[in-house]
Amino acid sequence: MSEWFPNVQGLWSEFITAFQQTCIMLVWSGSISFLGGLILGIALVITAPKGLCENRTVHQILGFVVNLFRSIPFIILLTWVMPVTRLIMGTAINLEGAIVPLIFGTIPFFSRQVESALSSVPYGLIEAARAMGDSNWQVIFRVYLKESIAPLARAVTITLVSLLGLTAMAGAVGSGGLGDFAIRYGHDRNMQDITWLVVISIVILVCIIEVASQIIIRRHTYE
Amino acid sequence: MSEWFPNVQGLWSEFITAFQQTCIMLVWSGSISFLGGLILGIALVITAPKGLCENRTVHQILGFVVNLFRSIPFIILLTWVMPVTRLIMGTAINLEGAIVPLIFGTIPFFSRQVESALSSVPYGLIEAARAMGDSNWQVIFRVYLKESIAPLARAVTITLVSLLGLTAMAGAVGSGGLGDFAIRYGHDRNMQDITWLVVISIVILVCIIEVASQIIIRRHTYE
Amino acid sequence: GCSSKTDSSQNTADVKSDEGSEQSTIKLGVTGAIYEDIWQPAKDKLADDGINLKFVQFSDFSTPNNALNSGDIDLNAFQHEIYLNTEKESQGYEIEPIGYTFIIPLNIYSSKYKSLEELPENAVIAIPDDLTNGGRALKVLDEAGLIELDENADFSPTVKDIKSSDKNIQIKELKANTLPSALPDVDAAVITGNFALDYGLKTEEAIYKDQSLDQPEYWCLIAARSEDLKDPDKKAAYEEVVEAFQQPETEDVFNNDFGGYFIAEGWNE
Amino acid sequence: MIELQNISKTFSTKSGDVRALQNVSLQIEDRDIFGIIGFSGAGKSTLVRCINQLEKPDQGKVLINGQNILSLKNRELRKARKKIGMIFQSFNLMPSRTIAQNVAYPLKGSQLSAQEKEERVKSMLQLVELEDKADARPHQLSGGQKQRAAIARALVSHPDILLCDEATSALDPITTRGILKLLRKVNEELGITLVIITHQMEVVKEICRHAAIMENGICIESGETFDIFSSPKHEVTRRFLNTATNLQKIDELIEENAELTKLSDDEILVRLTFTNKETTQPLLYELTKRFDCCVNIAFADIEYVQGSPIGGSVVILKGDPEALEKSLKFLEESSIRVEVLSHV
Amino acid sequence: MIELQNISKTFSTKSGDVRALQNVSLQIEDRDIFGIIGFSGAGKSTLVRCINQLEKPDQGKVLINGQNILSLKNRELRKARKKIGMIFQSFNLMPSRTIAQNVAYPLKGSQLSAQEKEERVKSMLQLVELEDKADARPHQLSGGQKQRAAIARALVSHPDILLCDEATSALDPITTRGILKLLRKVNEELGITLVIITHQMEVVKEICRHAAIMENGICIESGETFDIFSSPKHEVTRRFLNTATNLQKIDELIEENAELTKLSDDEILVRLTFTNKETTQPLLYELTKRFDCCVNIAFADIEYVQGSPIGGSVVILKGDPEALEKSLKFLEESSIRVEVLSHV
Ligand SMILES: Nc1ncnc2c1ncn2[C@@H]1O[C@H](COP(=O)(O)OP(=O)(O)OP(=O)(O)O)[C@@H](O)[C@H]1O
Ligand SMILES: Nc1ncnc2c1ncn2[C@@H]1O[C@H](COP(=O)(O)OP(=O)(O)OP(=O)(O)O)[C@@H](O)[C@H]1O
Ligand SMILES: [Mg+2]
Ligand SMILES: [Mg+2]
Repeated sequence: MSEWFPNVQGLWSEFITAFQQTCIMLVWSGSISFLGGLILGIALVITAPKGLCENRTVHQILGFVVNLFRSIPFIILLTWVMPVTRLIMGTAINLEGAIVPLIFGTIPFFSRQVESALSSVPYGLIEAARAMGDSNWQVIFRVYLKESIAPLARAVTITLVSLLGLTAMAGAVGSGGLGDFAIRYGHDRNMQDITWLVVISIVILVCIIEVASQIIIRRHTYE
Repeated sequence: MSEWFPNVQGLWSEFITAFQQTCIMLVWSGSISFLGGLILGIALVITAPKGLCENRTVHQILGFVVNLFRSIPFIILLTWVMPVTRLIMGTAINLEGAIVPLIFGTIPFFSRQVESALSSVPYGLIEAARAMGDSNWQVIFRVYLKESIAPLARAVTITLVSLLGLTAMAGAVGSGGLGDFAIRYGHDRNMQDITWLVVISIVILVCIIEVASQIIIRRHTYE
Repeated sequence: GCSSKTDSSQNTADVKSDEGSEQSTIKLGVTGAIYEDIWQPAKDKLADDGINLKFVQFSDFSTPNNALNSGDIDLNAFQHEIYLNTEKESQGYEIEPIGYTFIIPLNIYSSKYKSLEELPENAVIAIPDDLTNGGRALKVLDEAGLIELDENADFSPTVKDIKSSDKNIQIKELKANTLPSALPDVDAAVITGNFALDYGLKTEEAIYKDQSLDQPEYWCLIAARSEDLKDPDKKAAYEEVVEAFQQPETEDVFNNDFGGYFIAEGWNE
Repeated sequence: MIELQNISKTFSTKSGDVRALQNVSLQIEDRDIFGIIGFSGAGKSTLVRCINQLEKPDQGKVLINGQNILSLKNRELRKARKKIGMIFQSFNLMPSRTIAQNVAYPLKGSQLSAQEKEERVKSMLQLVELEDKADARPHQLSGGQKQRAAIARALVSHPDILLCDEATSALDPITTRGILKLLRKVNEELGITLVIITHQMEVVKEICRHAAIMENGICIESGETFDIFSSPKHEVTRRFLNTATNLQKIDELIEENAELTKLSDDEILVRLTFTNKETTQPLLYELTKRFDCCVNIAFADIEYVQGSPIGGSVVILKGDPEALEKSLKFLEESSIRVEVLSHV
Repeated sequence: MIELQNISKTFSTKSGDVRALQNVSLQIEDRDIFGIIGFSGAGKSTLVRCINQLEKPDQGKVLINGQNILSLKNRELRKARKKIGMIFQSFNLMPSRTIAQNVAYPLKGSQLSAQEKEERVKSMLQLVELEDKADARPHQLSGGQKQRAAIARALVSHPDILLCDEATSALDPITTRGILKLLRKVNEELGITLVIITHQMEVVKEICRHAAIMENGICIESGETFDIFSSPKHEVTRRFLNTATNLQKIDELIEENAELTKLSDDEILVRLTFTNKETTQPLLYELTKRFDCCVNIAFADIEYVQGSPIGGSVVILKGDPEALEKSLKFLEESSIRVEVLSHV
């Protein structure tokens, strides 16, 4: 063990901390982005041409905002949202400081994924729901969301993994986390064993996410 | 102009270069990743349970490889693939050096998107094609790909924008590009006008991509 | 021969090295836009001598050495000796310094307090999270009497090497280029001079000024591949580069454009 | 009452405009069972989709109980729709829900208690004989089972109006009968107005009180089913009704010069069709009795609808020329349509 | 020849196993037109899908021209499938292709030149009367138009075998006739074997030479269509056939105690059904002539199939008791099934 992983022993407790930090970032910014992205994605879909509340202007504005935020390199976004972060979290550094920019970085991405997932719901089902007198809200919850659980699960998976990638960059504001740990020790100090340790643990995280999503997808695929 | 953008004039030619570099990275790694991701995505779909060439082992191995590569923080990936890059491109730095890691970073991402897009093709169509005696290849090209042009266009858009984000990090190996330009001048040197210039030009790029994909999507949405 | 001195030599950007023996390109790896400014006088001078100095920008500290060792670039100039040695040791690179460039002071800044004494108990002080500057920042803190480092620590100490601190100082490691933006979130920060400069922090505002500018281990240097140095032609060319940098015009740039944040050191060694 | 006034609808496509509905006007009384028949592509589905506003007509008004549904606010429209059930031609069941959940779908937000809802769903499933598929998903059902689930879903909320777009096309005839009985029952007991698009003439005959025939986006004929069946005004209508009897088959046989149509000298082939409600005399008996004319039935399709015969027969009359002549004359006087198809 | 030997298929679902096919054996001759009828959910679609291997049976063999299709390599299976056309119950047209492209789909890789293909597609579209929809996409078509496009697609490659899963269910009766004519034509001229699942008894009567009846995954009866229609062995079969005639309606009327069934003293209500091919005498004429019995037809559904009458009638016989008795006796001797439904 210590032969193959010479540096691990000394850094074990830091590794554990990093792991926890990653989990915290994932959970917090993941769940908030989930909500935000879902709302934004739904808004994109229903305001689209032929959508439930077709509205060209709103659709284009939303689309532009999403594109704008997706266009800002994450490192720059990290600094740009600092004032907002401070306002919300009291500080712009540490874990707390990382969550806001992570959310800003993830919501636009996830909303596009949601848009894509919801677009796969057959139009006939929307029509059926409307014919049965469903309100737009009901169509959203009872048809759009319910019928696209499988593609949504895929979207969540892709987004979580991308978020994991962003957390590595959030190290810039001192959030810690696995990615940052790997960069600082494994990469910058060339401790290959640390890099491997981190990559393996991220792979495990990713595989857990993937397996969970596969289960959901299989349960919600009907054909 | 020079009042609002005091630094732009002096850096205009570098900005142009950075823009070109970004375009080159986008085009090259984009198109290669497109092919690679498409192939990998198709492989994921057809080897999945109930797929055309159902094969649990291959599916899981492919899935794992994709997860593995998605799990490596991009900065680390950049260094890790350097030997491969040198083998292929002769050098591991500059634009040439960036393209290989960008491809490695993008293919797994895009392949998941492709998997998701192809999964939206109704099973009945696959069945119909098989009943008409189509070979697996034909089913892939004539049904899976043809019937999922709209979701594939969405996937390509999302991937291109993510790739644009990665190119900002590829600056680590001296690739240049808009993102790196913005970080070097706008962020590190606190030249806000440069950051804005870059963000605006990336937004324009993103919007062009988005509009093109919207056109394709609208043309290929049938309901 | 002579004809190449007309148009093409003026255009320094894209001249290829195979255009006669007098015209050669030297690729210099650097990490940040600022280097292009401070190297500009040297670049001009070298151009007159038929050497095209080409900058390769890296945004990460570990790639320039990797690229140099493998021959992707000819020289790099971004690190100090401690970092170079660590890298050589861990990666087995065969590269060595051929001349010093400058040192950037690491001063302590604060947006909340006017002096070190005002720093409260449990004060949070941010330092750069990279190896190059992080260790040096700790030494600056040690020097300032805020912490005490283990004497047995490496030349590049880490947070673990802090033995004690008067005020139970909390160290926060952030990416060097985000430190100025994060200053409001901490009690104080050790900020690399170039970033301090660009974010409008003046030397005078520092609550503590870096005193260790005379330690050669922290002087930034120009590095070359050991193998290249065995080739007399190359060695001569590289020495010309060092010489071109170590000229008064460069110092003018330091003083005029960078308000004393770059200090020429070791030019005579 | 549902009133469609001058409804027009045109679809623009790349290869030109498709005028799916052209100035269609219809009145459907409360508690009526109204059939819509017509060629494939005639615009039947589009017309019915205008009633619940799934399709916005380019022109015209849709009045339901005097209220123009086209001018309703969203909220009111939703309320109106809750009172209009619909069975889609393509079923449109929700793939993610079980059959029971699909059937329960329209009950969301109703006043019923959870238990009442459950019971309602259960009884609906029983009515369409799908109790054993309650927990299956739509993709596990056969075509006809899906259709029955769609029927159950449309009926479960006891709507005032039920729009059926080929609601029995995927069902076997026995199940169809059952469903028709069910529809008639809900019509009679709950007073639901039924609008039924169908290709099955039996269905129209069986349950529709009124009917309309469409061709190329135009409503070419409408009225009481009996009137339409007994005396169709339009050529297309006639062709449709003919498919429901076998009396037209003889034409084909004649064309093919089949055995049956090879007559001897003293025979003629005659098609007799009832045209009004009054004919109840035993006609063929009279022929034999009065004129000693031998009657052999080749095809017959006679049915008593509300006490009157409808349909007719193709018969071979045999006898001496005089008897035949008299027979024909007698038949013509009995307000029966007589067509002499062939004689030597 | 298609031979299905002891095919079984069970679907496992959460709420238990569904035994969709149980030991079904069938033989379908080359160039035959074979009808499959049965209740919704009886397993008809599943059975037909076993023929081209879209469904893998759990047990049994599918032999096509003696070759077990279940043991074919992928490549051979594809080749075999190219010779088997299929019309799906749910059409399965490709949404991204125009109708012409959909129809041209199976021609990919065939020996035909581009021009020949185009002509073939064009002529198929003409046959199903969709020339004007050539450039439309499936979602722009009405239900029946989609079905016709699916028919054109299945026929365009001139397969050896055509599997039709309710190929005319969404079509109006006139178009259905046209399609049936077309199917009979391809059967006769191109020698295509047709396997037709249908709920429309007219379709079976019209074109099927052989038929099978399914119930609950079991094939309960099969044989020549005429035999099945004239003398159904199984109760379910009988019920199915009854739906195709109106002779059973009288039972309902009797139940309801309708006007028609209120007989006077000298009347009896009788149902007469032809049971074999030989009966060609003018029976009713004889009754009147011989026994002076007045015959009034209440319902009739008589058809000549291959020169023999099939179907029957419900008649009211009127006369003195003796005449009635003799009449009944006479009828019974004429190998006609006689059921006295009611007399006072
Ligand atoms: N979305 C659409 N875009 C273009 N044309 C359409 C669209 N929907 C329907 N049509 C056309 O309008 C006409 C009427 O269609 P409709 O579905 O009302 O026919 P239908 O009478 O219901 O036919 P069927 O009996 O085959 O279901 C058809 O010619 C059809 O092709
Ligand atoms: N994928 C499936 N999973 C579970 N059960 C299924 C599946 N497919 C079919 N079944 C069941 O198998 C039985 C036979 O289905 P099949 O589709 O063959 O019926 P069918 O005779 O074609 O009926 P219809 O006339 O209604 O189309 C039905 O009870 C159906 O619910
Ligand atoms: Mg229709
Ligand atoms: Mg079926």
